[in-house]
Amino acid sequence: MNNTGETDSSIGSSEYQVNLDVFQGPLDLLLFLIRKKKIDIHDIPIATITREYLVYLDKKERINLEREAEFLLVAALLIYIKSQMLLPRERLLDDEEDPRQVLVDRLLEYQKIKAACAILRQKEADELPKWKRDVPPPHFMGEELDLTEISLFNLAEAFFILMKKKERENIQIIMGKEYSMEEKMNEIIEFLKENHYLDFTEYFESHTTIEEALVSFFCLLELIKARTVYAIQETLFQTIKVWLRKESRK
Amino acid sequence: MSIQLSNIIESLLFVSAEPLSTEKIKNVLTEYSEQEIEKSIDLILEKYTSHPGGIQIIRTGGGYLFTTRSEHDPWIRRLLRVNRKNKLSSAALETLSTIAYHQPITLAEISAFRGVDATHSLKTLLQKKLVKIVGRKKSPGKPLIYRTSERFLTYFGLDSLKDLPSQEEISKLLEEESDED
Amino acid sequence: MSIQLSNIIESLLFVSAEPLSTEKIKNVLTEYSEQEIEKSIDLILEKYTSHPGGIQIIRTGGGYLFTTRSEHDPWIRRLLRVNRKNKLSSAALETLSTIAYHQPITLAEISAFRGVDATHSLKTLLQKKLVKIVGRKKSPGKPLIYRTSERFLTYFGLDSLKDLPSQEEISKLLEEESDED
Repeated sequence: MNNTGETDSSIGSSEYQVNLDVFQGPLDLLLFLIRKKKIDIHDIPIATITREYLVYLDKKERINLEREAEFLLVAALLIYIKSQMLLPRERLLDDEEDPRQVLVDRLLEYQKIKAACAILRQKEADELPKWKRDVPPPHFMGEELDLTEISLFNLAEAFFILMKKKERENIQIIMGKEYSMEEKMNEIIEFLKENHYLDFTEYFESHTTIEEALVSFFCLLELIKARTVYAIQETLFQTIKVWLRKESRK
Repeated sequence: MSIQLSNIIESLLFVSAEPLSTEKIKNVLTEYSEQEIEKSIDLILEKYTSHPGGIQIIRTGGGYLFTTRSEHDPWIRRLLRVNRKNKLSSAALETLSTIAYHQPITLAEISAFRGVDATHSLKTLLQKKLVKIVGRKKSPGKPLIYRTSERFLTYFGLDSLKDLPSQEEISKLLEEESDED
Repeated sequence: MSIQLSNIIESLLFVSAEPLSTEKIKNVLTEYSEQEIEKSIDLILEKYTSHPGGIQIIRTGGGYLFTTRSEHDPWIRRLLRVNRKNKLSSAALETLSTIAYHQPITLAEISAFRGVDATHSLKTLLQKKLVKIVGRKKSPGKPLIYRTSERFLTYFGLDSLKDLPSQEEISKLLEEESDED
């Protein structure tokens, strides 16, 4: 795979003064960069776009852990694709895909959703000023006023709201446990040494508290940054898997 | 000008759940003179009396109100009945959810959990066959025990009761405070 | 005869808070033939288009619904003391659009499409009843699956899901956007 079209054009710093918060997520940012650079979405110069993307992440000022993490995951994906493309192809399989394909498919689909949003936004604006009657005419009011459309969500919601009401009667304060980053990082590495890889979703679902999950998440990002581990999402709907790099596996 | 104004007033009458007084209309339409407003109200009333259709404006409770004509009542009642078929009141919904998550359960237990008497909504649920009686509890008074029915599962597209949203799933959705809307 | 019938239908439309489909009208007015009913519906629609007033009948969500005209919005908001109607947040709209095009869909799938966790906006959409849970996926973990609701259609003034922005509309928009650069 030859990366034609890659240039070392200067990475403008002044043009990226926009806050990261204006983007709906990493894909939104990627699409923005692609349009900005007038890049053909079907033939993305991965090295350039990765560099642009990372420069952009460096620009951020405030850190919002939850959102940052999602941006960093895509950074990891970009770096992974780049490394795949730099790899000398010893055995070319017939059905071997362009490593960029996964990303391109995601971007195309996301682009479509974004465009649909723009159209729906207009429709929303058209509909909002039309007022509907939300009450039956007074003549029939006695009959049955509190009608609710019922869905599984409503059902569960009704129950858990009831539960919360009850809970409030005897409030408990749950003290946050302290989690050390170092401990967690070692725990993750130990886990990886034992288990070959770590399934992102499963791993986080196994956490009992949000704090613990967040600390782990942050640790994982640190480990990715330190190049101790790497994260891959193989295809669109597969969960992200984290692997220990060979050099760290000792 | 006054045609436009009468249309505004018509739309105000339409969205108003209570009789709308001339005073109130004047308070809202501050950019129009009292005379203009009174004239336009007359225009609207005239429109509905000279061309009687399915709806009318009546003078009641010190104001004007859109209602249907009483001769259409039989059909309206029929429609409301048909519409009601697929719906549950919020009281019935609360009772149903209590049964779903706490079955088998007695009426007294449901009422205790909800903090209000559940007799009426339980009756509704039995009629709709979303709930069934499965026996009597071996306790003083031998109260009836209730469970959700097969139909309950079909209604919600569930294979089994195990598939009900778990506490974790729902509280995840409920607990965070909404900061984006 | 048909004038009388159209009045009945007008009153049914008036009391219905949700779009009323031709089917439903036929179910209620069993003593009239389908042709009579269809003709009368046309008559009513014609009445409101030829004499535009403060209210109108729109086609949405597979049926007909009375609403006010958009141009009267400022006065209605004054009457009801509503500053502005809340639009969906960008995140919620993106999630909603993902669900609309890929339903039935799970939370994990929505998040994958968007590249960000969609839990929060999904909650907003469930509470606004624009989205509903329709069961569980028969796959490991049995995640809940979601669909857009009836209200989703009415919210955007769509008659059915077929009226979602088409591939052509989307491509056209994308071309226009790239021309701008």
